[in-house]
Amino acid sequence: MTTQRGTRYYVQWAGEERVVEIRSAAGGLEVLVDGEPHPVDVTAVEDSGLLNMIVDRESWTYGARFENGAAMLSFHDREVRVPIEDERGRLARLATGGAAGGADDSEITSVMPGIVKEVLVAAEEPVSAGQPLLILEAMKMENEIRAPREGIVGTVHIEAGQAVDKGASLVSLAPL
Amino acid sequence: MTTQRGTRYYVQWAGEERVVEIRSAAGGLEVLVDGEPHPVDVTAVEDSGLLNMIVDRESWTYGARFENGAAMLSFHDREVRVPIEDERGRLARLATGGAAGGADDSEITSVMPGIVKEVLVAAEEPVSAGQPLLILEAMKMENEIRAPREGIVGTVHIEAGQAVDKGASLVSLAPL
Amino acid sequence: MSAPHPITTLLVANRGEIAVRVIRAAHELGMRTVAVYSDADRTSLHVRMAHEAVRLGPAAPSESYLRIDRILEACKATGAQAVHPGYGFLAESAEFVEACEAAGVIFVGPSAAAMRAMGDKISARATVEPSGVPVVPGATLTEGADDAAILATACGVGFPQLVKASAGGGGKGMRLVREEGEVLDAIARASGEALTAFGDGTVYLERFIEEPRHVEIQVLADNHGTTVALGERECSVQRRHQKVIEESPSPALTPELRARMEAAAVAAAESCGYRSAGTVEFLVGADGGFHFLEMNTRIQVEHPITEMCYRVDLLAEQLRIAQGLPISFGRDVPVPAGHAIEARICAEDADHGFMPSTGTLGAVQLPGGPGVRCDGHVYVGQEVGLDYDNMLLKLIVHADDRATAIERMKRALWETRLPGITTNIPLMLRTLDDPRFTSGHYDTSILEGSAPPAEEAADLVPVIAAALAMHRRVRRTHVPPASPGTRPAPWVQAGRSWWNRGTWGS
Amino acid sequence: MSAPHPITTLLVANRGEIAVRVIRAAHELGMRTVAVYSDADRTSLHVRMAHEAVRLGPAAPSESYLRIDRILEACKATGAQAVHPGYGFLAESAEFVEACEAAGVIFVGPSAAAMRAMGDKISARATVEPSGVPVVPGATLTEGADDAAILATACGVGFPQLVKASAGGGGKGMRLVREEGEVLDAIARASGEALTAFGDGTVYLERFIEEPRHVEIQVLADNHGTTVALGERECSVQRRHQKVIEESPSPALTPELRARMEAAAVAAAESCGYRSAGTVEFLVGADGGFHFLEMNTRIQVEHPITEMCYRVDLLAEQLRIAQGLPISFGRDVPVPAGHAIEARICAEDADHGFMPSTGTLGAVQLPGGPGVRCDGHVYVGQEVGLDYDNMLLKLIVHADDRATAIERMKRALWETRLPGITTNIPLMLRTLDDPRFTSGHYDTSILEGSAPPAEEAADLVPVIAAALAMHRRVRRTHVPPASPGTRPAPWVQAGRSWWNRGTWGS
Repeated sequence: MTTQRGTRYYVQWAGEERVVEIRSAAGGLEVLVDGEPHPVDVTAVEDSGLLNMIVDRESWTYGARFENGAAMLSFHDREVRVPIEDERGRLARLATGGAAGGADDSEITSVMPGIVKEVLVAAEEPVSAGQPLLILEAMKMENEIRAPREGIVGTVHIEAGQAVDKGASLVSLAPL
Repeated sequence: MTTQRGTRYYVQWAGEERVVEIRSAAGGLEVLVDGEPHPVDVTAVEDSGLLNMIVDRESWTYGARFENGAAMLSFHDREVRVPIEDERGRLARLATGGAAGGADDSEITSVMPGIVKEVLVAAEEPVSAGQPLLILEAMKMENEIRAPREGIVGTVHIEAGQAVDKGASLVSLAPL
Repeated sequence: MSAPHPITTLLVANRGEIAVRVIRAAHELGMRTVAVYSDADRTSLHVRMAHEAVRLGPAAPSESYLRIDRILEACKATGAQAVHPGYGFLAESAEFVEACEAAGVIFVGPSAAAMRAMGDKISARATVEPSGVPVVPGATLTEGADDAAILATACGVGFPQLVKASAGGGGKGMRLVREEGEVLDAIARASGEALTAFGDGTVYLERFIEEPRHVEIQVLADNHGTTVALGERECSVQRRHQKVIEESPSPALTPELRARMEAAAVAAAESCGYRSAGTVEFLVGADGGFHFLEMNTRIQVEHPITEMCYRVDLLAEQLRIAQGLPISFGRDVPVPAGHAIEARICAEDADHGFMPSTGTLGAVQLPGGPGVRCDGHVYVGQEVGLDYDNMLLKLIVHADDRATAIERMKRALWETRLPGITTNIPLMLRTLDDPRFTSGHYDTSILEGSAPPAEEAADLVPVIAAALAMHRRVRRTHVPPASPGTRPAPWVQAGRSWWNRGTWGS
Repeated sequence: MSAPHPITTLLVANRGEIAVRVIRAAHELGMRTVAVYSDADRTSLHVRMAHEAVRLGPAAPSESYLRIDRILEACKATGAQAVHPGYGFLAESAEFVEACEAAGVIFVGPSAAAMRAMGDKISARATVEPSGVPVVPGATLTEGADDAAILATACGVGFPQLVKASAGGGGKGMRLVREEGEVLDAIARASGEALTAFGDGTVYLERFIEEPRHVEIQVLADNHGTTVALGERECSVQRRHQKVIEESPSPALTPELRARMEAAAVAAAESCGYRSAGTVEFLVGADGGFHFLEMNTRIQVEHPITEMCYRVDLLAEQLRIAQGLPISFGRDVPVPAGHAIEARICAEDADHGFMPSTGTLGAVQLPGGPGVRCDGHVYVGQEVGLDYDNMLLKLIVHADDRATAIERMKRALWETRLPGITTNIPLMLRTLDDPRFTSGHYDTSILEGSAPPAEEAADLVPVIAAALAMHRRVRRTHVPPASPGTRPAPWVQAGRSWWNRGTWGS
């Protein structure tokens, strides 16, 4: 059995970078996290958009979508955002000098159409994770748009009173 | 408003043929059964394979698939087989002299793999709707394969002891 | 007993889960049902479940579910003898009740007069107070009263108390007074502020209920002189005055307190000549005192927890009463048993400012098994939009005791999958594990500051899950489920055999 | 009370709905669960619900769910202290119980000895008869007995009676004898035929139960000397000895008869030193006489109807008993209330010879609302194959009375959608409307000859539905649901406005 080098993924989690290598060796599929092997069996449930993985014998079912350089994973009891890039993505980003976590990762976008009621931050202001950035009125309710992580506000794309569409860029956020 | 001639469908139901015309007039969609108009609003439920129609104000949800020249419709409380053809299909069939209800309609096929335990009919035998034609062993159970309608047995394609695959022709059935 | 006003066809003037709930009750009673719908709800479950369906108009409620004229036209067109309003929309519109009456259509609910009497807090308070229903003590102090009169009035209201401007709002001139010694100073300042702000120095004193619990009593009243109470629902888990989790019985009530609150609720209902199902809401203080808050003249969202404990069908009772029949059990209210909890599953991202979540529902998976009830309107392919309330599903559980009911609810939440949107299920699970909730010592502030758990570096599950999902996407590999006759894609097969080797040594 | 033999991790040695049911109970008790699966079940619900999952082997039960060695290896690998066998597969294998014992793993069920004692009808009969449990009267007649002895034996058995060859089977030499006058002739012929066919003229006489009803009693027994009965389940709606609809209480039992049958069931369980949940099956004749048929030493498919009436959790009780704890309610069996019905939804075409139906489940829609429980293992995207039992879902309803329960079940069946396969739901709906069922006067023959209703020419719904479905297919038109921001395809919009014009005149 020859050991081929597998595909590498760079994952940001809990403030650390993990290198996950998925290897198709002759005898099977191997998943290594920072070089440590983990027995994995993964399968998709047809028509359901769900994946089930049995990892270290534990059974996990989750949905996954990709957005702004991160995997949005929904487990039974939590939704988590996991920045991830593959080798090609990483090389491309390093070549252009982009920030970690994907080129678009710095843009906070609107998840729904609404009207900006109030802008709570200004350019170059440092913000902590969870800090309200602006208030968006939608569905007759005022919704606080919060910072997904700590960082420094780059551009503020909107102003109070402005109507925004779903997906519109609101604020850009650079790493601290 | 000009009244265009719509698309016609020929439907066999309860021993009678109904002509359904679906018309896209300037002001709307019309459904006529043997010339009688019926107010219809139909919509598909996304990703579900189901249709909902509101006809004469009644709400009906059903699944539909097509098999051997017939629509297999599943309503909440019944599954029905409705032979149907459009104009092109009817013209093609008349040109080739085929039997009503679609060219393949005469073949009784196996819905699952199994072993033929017993053949209960012979060629040229008249059978009534629901009459057992043969016994197929599958899933450790003996299953009676019955005639979907009355007719005369044409060819018996199988014999006792024979293994059959799903979809295999078992018996052909000609109209009485 | 044959019904004096039989209903054979019922129109349901609502949408979402309550329309589905009404249709279920009506079908069990052998009624034919008529759904109404807006354009946004054409494929909704209530449209598909009802025997007939009539379009009302565009999505906006003002053009559809609030159109009294269209609803009554639909009754006429379908021959519906009665209309059930559900909750929300026209459920508490006395105007609608009167329009139904004028059109000869039975409104399944109370009279317009009862609805108006309970329609706002001031008239409700005036209606129930003569019947001895305890209201939050309060009194008005006009400008220029002398100190002795002020002190007498303030002590009559009791402490702690809030002093607020009668004319104003928004906290202007509001003061919290904890004891008699603070009264004169506080009132002088409040009155002054009120005068400056509103040109009127009149202030209103109201007892301040500390750590209030929100407890409501279910009542049923028929046209045969029977009004009964069916215990309480504890509704203190709230966010922005929206109830999120309810339970029955309340962990805070003693049998004696329950009996007094039930008597007060029946008195409140009788004070306005109430008919049908209704709910009397109370604030219960940390001291065990209770005070009338308001009466909801409709079926409540959280009615199923009462149904689970009492084994009654409140919707069926409403439909019986509307036909002129007595309550099925008369005054012999069933003895409640066990404990019930309801969780409202909403399309929202509770961890990011409770933003509403929109999308198309994929493979819906609802929980089942013993003691679990699902009242929802979700279906595969459903477009969850922003047109209406974002509540998709009510999960209700019942068990012998509160601890088992909590475990059952956690189990049910864990089973529920609504892919395609974000829901408040993670918040629900955290709340059910909150020591304040499990101990039963919680108040309406319990949800404040609830935050998702921190990411833990030792937890590799999200790391591996993200990499596998990306690997699958990058490779564009379709991974079929293992099934007879289907050959698994090589990488799945490979992973499996690798794993088998690693684990089983075979 | 802390458990003498605590179970913190439970392995579930089964699949399908019962594996899901066991996992639900275990999770509510705070246990960690381990699923096992065959290749055909890789994406199954029980695998996804359990905390851990271990592959057993290929789809064939002999290579997966019947592999005692692999199951015990999985217990060891996962640290599971106990294994729940569900029903079917290894649930009644005394060999498995012994293997568990040898491996130091708790088997959630009775002892191997009790299982063996009840393992076949003859040993079960021999075990329970000394305890006074009524068995079907019977006697063996050896060749050459004189007429007086024959008549005495036959009258002892009672009439009507079946005469059958002791050595044989398949109806050879079988005779139905209705009265004493027919005895000698029938036995002479039967004995002669038996001698010819099997070389042995010995015959067995057995009382023939006419219009039998199949009624079973639920028992629970713990290790603290308590054995209790929890009423009956009526299981007379059967097809080929497969139960299809069950209900509790039985419409045929009086309280006096129920009490006698419960006492007999407890005696039967005690006669073999039974522990855990078990079921004693009886045949009840048209005359009200009851006779022991067999004991099922496992949880039954239809256990939920007992759970609904008694508000108990039989799986939780099993898991308590297995840990050495007493039954949670001891001898104080809860008072049952109301009426429960279960319908087994199977993937089969009941109108065409009950052919199993296979396919992929599309948009699954399960029923909800009051009094409805779903115990199933269905999910969107599920491949329904031929590897295992074709039961997909058990619908269970509970209501105050039998008539309401029937209406509720019809409502629940009407709501259920399992697109992609054919189910027996239409047969269920017909059966629930059958006057024999609604009157309660039915026996195990009720399903014979049930046929779908005839097509009616006046019913244009299928005609229009077929044409619209074909029109949609022919035009390849994607018809999106109406939703904000989505513009309906022109033909839908057109149809809607046409209809509006036609109906509303607007």
